[in-house]
Amino acid sequence: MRYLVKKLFTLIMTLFVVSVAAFLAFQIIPGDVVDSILGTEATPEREEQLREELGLNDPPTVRYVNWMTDVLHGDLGKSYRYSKSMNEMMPVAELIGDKLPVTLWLSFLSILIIVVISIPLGVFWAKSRSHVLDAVMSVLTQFSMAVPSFFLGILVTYFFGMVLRWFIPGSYVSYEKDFAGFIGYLIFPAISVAIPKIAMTARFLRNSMLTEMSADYVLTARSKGCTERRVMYGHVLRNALMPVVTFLGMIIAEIVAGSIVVEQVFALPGVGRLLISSISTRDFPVVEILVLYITSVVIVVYVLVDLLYRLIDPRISHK
Amino acid sequence: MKKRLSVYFMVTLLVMTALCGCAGGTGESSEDKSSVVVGVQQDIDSLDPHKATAAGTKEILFNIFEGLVKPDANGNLMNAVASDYTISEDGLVYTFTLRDGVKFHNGDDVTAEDVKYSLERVAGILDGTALVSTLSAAGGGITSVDILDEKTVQVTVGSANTELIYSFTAAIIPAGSGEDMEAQPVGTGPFSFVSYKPQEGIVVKKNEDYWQEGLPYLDEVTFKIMSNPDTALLDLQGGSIDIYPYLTDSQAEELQDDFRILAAPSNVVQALFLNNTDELLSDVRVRQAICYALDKDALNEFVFGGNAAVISSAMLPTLQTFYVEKNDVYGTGANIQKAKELLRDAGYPDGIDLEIKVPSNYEVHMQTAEVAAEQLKAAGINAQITPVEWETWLNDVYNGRQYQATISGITCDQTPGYLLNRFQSDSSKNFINYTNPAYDETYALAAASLDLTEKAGYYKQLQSLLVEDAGTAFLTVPPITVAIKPELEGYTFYPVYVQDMSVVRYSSSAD
Amino acid sequence: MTGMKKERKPHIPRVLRDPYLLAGAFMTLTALLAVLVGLFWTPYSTTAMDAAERFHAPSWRHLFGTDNFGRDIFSRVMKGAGTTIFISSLVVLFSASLGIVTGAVTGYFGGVVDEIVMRFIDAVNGFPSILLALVMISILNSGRHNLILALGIVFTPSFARIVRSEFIRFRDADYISRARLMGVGKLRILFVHILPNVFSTFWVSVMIGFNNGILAESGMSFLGIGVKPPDASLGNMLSDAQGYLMKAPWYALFTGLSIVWIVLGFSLLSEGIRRNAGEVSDER
Amino acid sequence: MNDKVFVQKSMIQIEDLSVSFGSTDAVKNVSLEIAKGEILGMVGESGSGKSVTALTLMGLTAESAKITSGRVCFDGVTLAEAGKPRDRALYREYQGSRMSMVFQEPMTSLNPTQKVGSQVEEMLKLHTTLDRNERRDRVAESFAAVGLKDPKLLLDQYPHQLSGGMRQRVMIAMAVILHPDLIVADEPTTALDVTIQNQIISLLREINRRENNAMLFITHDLNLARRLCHRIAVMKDGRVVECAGTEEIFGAPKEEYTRSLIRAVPSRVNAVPGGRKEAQSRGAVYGADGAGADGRQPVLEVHDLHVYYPESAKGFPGRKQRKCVVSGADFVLYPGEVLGLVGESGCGKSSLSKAILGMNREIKGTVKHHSTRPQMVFQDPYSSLNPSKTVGWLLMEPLRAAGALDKNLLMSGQEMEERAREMLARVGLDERYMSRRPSQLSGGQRQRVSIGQALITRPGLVIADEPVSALDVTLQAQILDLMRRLQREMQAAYLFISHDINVVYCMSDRIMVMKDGKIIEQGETEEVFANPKEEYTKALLKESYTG
Repeated sequence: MRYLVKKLFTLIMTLFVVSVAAFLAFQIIPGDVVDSILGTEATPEREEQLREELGLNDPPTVRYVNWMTDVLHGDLGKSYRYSKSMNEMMPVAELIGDKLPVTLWLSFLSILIIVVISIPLGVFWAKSRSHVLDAVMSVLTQFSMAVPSFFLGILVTYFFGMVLRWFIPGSYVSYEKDFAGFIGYLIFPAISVAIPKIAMTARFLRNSMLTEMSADYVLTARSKGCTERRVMYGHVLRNALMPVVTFLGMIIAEIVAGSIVVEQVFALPGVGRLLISSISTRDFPVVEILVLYITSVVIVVYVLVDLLYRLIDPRISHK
Repeated sequence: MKKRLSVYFMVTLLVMTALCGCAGGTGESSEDKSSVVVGVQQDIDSLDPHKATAAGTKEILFNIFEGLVKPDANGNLMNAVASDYTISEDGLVYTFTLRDGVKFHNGDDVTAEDVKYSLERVAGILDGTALVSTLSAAGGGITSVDILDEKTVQVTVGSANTELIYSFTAAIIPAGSGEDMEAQPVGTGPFSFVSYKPQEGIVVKKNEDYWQEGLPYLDEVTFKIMSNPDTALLDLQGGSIDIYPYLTDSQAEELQDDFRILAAPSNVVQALFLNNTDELLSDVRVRQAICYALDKDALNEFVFGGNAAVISSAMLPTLQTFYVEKNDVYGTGANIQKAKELLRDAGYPDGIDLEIKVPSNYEVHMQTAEVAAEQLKAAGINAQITPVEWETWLNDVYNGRQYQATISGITCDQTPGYLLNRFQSDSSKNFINYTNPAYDETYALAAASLDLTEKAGYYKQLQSLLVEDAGTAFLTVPPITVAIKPELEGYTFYPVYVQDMSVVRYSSSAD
Repeated sequence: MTGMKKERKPHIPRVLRDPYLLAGAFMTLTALLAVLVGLFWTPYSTTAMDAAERFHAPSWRHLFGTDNFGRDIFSRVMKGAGTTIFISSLVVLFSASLGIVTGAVTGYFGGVVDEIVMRFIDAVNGFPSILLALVMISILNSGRHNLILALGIVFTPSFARIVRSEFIRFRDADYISRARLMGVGKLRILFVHILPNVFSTFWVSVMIGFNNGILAESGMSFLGIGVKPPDASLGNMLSDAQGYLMKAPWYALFTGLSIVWIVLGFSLLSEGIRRNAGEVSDER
Repeated sequence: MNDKVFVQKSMIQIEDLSVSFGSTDAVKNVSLEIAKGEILGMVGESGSGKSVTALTLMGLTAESAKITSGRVCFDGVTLAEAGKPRDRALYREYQGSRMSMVFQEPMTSLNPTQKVGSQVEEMLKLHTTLDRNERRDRVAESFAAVGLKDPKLLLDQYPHQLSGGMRQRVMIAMAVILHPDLIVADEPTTALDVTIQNQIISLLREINRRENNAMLFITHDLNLARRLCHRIAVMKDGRVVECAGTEEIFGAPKEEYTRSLIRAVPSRVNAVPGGRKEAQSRGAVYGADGAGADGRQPVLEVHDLHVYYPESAKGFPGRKQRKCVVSGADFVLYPGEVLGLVGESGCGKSSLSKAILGMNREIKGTVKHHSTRPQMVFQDPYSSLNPSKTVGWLLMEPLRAAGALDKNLLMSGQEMEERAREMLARVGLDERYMSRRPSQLSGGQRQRVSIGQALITRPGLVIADEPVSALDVTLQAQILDLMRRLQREMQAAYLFISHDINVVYCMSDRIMVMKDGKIIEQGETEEVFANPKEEYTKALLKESYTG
């Protein structure tokens, strides 16, 4: 429990540092929000009215404090650029709430693909004695880690979309309307997110397996007359999977934080793409909340993985 | 062991293919004959017609809202909510008679109160902030709006201006809907608003009782926001989009075989703007040398595949009555010899360094800049391109005027004076710091004159002045190239580009 | 009785026979060679445009074909690769050294300093690199040096974390306690005693960092921040190529593959070095 | 003693067995027999092929091991033979049920993430058809049979929750549960403390008597083999040098190698405490009460020293709870004297040494040093030298550090190199080693360099914490001689710490006995050994078998 309290405290401190950093960043970056909203044609009075509306006239510190108090009271503020109806701007919470499922489902699918493929691959690779296969596998992993993500996205779109016609590029349909179509389309961005990570996980699992296979207790197990399969799956794999959990944790944190480039290439209205467009349109409230979301996701996932590790590894849980 | 692993693999592969199978199904939108998906590049900046400023947003809202008058396909105005209008002798009083039977999307009839409310809101009479600069009470626009009777509304304006009528295309909205927070967009246009999702798109459906008979043909139109122009091409070929404007020339070439490509001059004037107060560019000979060194024809070929209109001054060629042909002054090809002479006279025998800031989100301007830089190099002008983010461009270049040269485009409406008034010394939009007293006087005369031919004569003088001073190297009016599914007909171009979906229909569908 | 270690066969042939090292070295050398040659000579000018030559498929005259301006893609790749490698090596150099210093200090001394610095590292980790790059661009102006600075800062956390965990591991080793007993100064312990041992694991992360550097630089150019046209960098070339995928697929293919060639070359090389770093004992 | 004569037929036959890994032959033409109920000892230094022979017998050698000659028979059945690939299925019938093995490292020989009970239960699952409850009862019985307290509770414990001794008992319980005909024990007690060692040995002896099974006991410690085995085979470089009854081996060893092995074992019979003979000449220095007769300054004075172990701070700002590991230590150390400190692991010896050297600040009481910068020699040769530096650099570093701190000690690079070469020769290593890295040296050579590095700046005091316990017997003797010689030449005072009472006896002039953080007895080595006052010291002395 005490561990949780400590981690919570670090999370809050980091979030504070990040929010201040993002706020300062927006003070420094050129581009006045009002100009970018009203464009080149607005009347001076309209500019003044908007500036007043958005509270841009108060000094920066006051603006930050107001923003912070609102957030603490649960009001995440309104977007500067996206309108909900004729006169009401889109609340940030609703905007991100609407985008989040896309990124979460994308992450879930890619993590599923990673786990489903890399675990057997890793085991198969660790058990294989032949040097040829070993060399082929490691070159393959190196190769898949060397391909830039957007190039991979293009290749996947080109190959699956144009050549095999398995999916229609750009035919994203929102999860409310047609869930099956939504998932069907999401498979392909998930593949391009997953491919490099499958390679990394498989390699990590293989190395972890090899170290466990050389441990003394394997000899004991064999001396008990265990079959090779029982030694491999009963003892070695169980212990080898534990460090893989932490490794996967890192990868999950990275994916859930929004794979910007893949969302860009597959025109997925996810959190990553929203972050890019909000930064370029100086939509300050949206960016602040997104930055807080990303940082907290990264830290929370690390903490969860750490806790999970403590649970499954008796060496730590049973002090 | 081996057996178990391979089984495991087979299962995962099966699951994957099954999932993809059902993905194929999403393509049904293209078969049914009553809805169309239009690709647009920018997200809309507001659902309020009076507050929307981005050209991309106005294009779409054109289908939902209508003003008292409305532009037609060949650049003139046609009556819309108003069935007729008269302008008093001194040009200060406009009297509009309302058309009967015009209904809002929510079913209410359009009343004089609605018109009065809309016009007063736009002029800033209601809450003191004018939303359309030309109509603002302070700026010589509407001073008062009076309801004569059920069907007629009289508007008095501060100063006579023949071009003011164009501003009455401002949208008419139900009284009070400007303040009500939950109000969905309601107008009188051919399509009514259904839904809008940020970053995804806006959906509109057919307005059954639209006052123009027989229009619109389509039941539903989706304006889909394409995050990345490059991947938009893949989506087009994939079939998830039916119409897509803003194609670059090479993209258009690629789509030749399975799409119909339509092109028409846009209402954007693209130019190499030179900061006249910059220490190097303050010398007119240097500016002229730049104009000579540019090879506009090659530029047109490279970037627009020859479809753009090469221009010499700040006027849309489509406004024939006002346009004067000045391409002969600097020629449309490169005149390196003349350029080098001028530079030598100006004291720069071994050439100059020039930094061109370009908004990086406009592929067209970036490509133009690359070609221009290459051409200027031949004349000893060492041009260096600095891509800047749109926000930075607005802040540093347009408002801040801290730049040496920039390549960008200015979207004009069909009023001839729209572009020329920017070059007055005191105009807030004169970001190239062009000062020429003779120009200011001529502009004042042109604005004041009520007689069309006289006004045209002044405008032509203004254009010649701009060309001589070479304050800006005007380049082209880029074409709008649109890819349309072959089975769609009726797509029409407007001088001020809008996406009029009311006239588009599937060719096979019976009328 | 305790026979000395038996003299080892000369190392050179065994090391050189390692496939990873060979493949990695070959690919890296070809890449570097192309870049070096590119500095002085390229088959065609990298910026000259030629309307007639637009969209030529790869042929003997144009190895990689030509782009939308008729420029020879192979020459631009030679120049672009130079820029990309130059940028990512500086990025790695910057973030590695910053990472070593922060990692060493937090790892060795721990306590409150460690706590605070780690919070900053988490913060930088969560911060979107694009926003950071934008801030850099606004403070300085766009272009290479500040892209290097921005990416450098973004990459420091991963290095700092690795170095920190290594320093924590070595902090209490016997020979370090002995060094303290001898009265060796703190800094000397950090950088003379501990650092060389950390170097072998650190070397691997440097290589990974280098690869990520190339991918990030391409990513940044892809988003329009970084190397300015008409200069070529593999990143912005690939983002342009994306627009002509159907018409000139070779443009995207060859640019993408050259990125993969460089990155794969370096990772194979680093894999080879790491595998042999253990055995190769340099006989003085 | 245990001179039972065995007439029954031999249970295990190893005939002319040779095993090779790639190009190196680990076992060369070994022929051995073990009769039912007989305990055969296999003694030899590490690398003599004893483990490989045992593993080949059990069919557990790595893939790369090839049997190049001979065969292994178990009760008449040929389990493995040269030229024939290993028959896994056949071996599996024997492994666990007919023969089982106990390994050296109790820490790592059990699966760290599985309950101890279920690991033993697995043995029953493989070879019996008992249901779950019956199996758990059998395991509990087996735990009790090997002397483990409250076995039921133990079933659900994890390996890391047990002490080294308990874990070894679990291994033995596992090995015995199916009453196999042969138990192979590969150095089962090497990693354990003396007292626990003795308990394990007597447990094995009792099991052998009770089960009347054959046992193969592998060790590098001749004394241990003497107490347990009926017959002993001495191995060297993969060959059986000599094989005979235990008495015959010790009484009339035929081979020269066997004789040298016996001599190398430090026992009180043929050694004199602290090399007292030479110390006689120094007699004048120590008065009867150990106080410097001529009032010489003691090198180290420790008064009423309490050492606390900073428990990791649980709560964020919570005060650190402190566990007291050493309480009320009081002693004095004179220049040129060797003060021994003996005690079991966990009695606080290392904490005391760390506190004295200021590596642990959490102390109460006073520690006064009169020598400049005392040095330390560590137990593990592998972690005491910086792997990334050369031996020459390591030897010169102390001189560089000293020079940096005290100007008049500053030396030129050339001088330093000279001093380093001289020290290298002193510790008995050849010139060539200057440029070698620690990774290229053997354990013994590394410990020599480590000692050289500690003594090169002629510190007044050197604390040696278990300097030889990680080394082979013969190596131990050499290092101890070296330390004694250097101590006399350099006039350094030693605080010599070890859990092995014989080693301490040979080295120290005065001796301290420590138990649970307290120094319970202190005095001249001869005097303490002659009539120990404390009960615990008596038990310790009894354990370390007389002549």
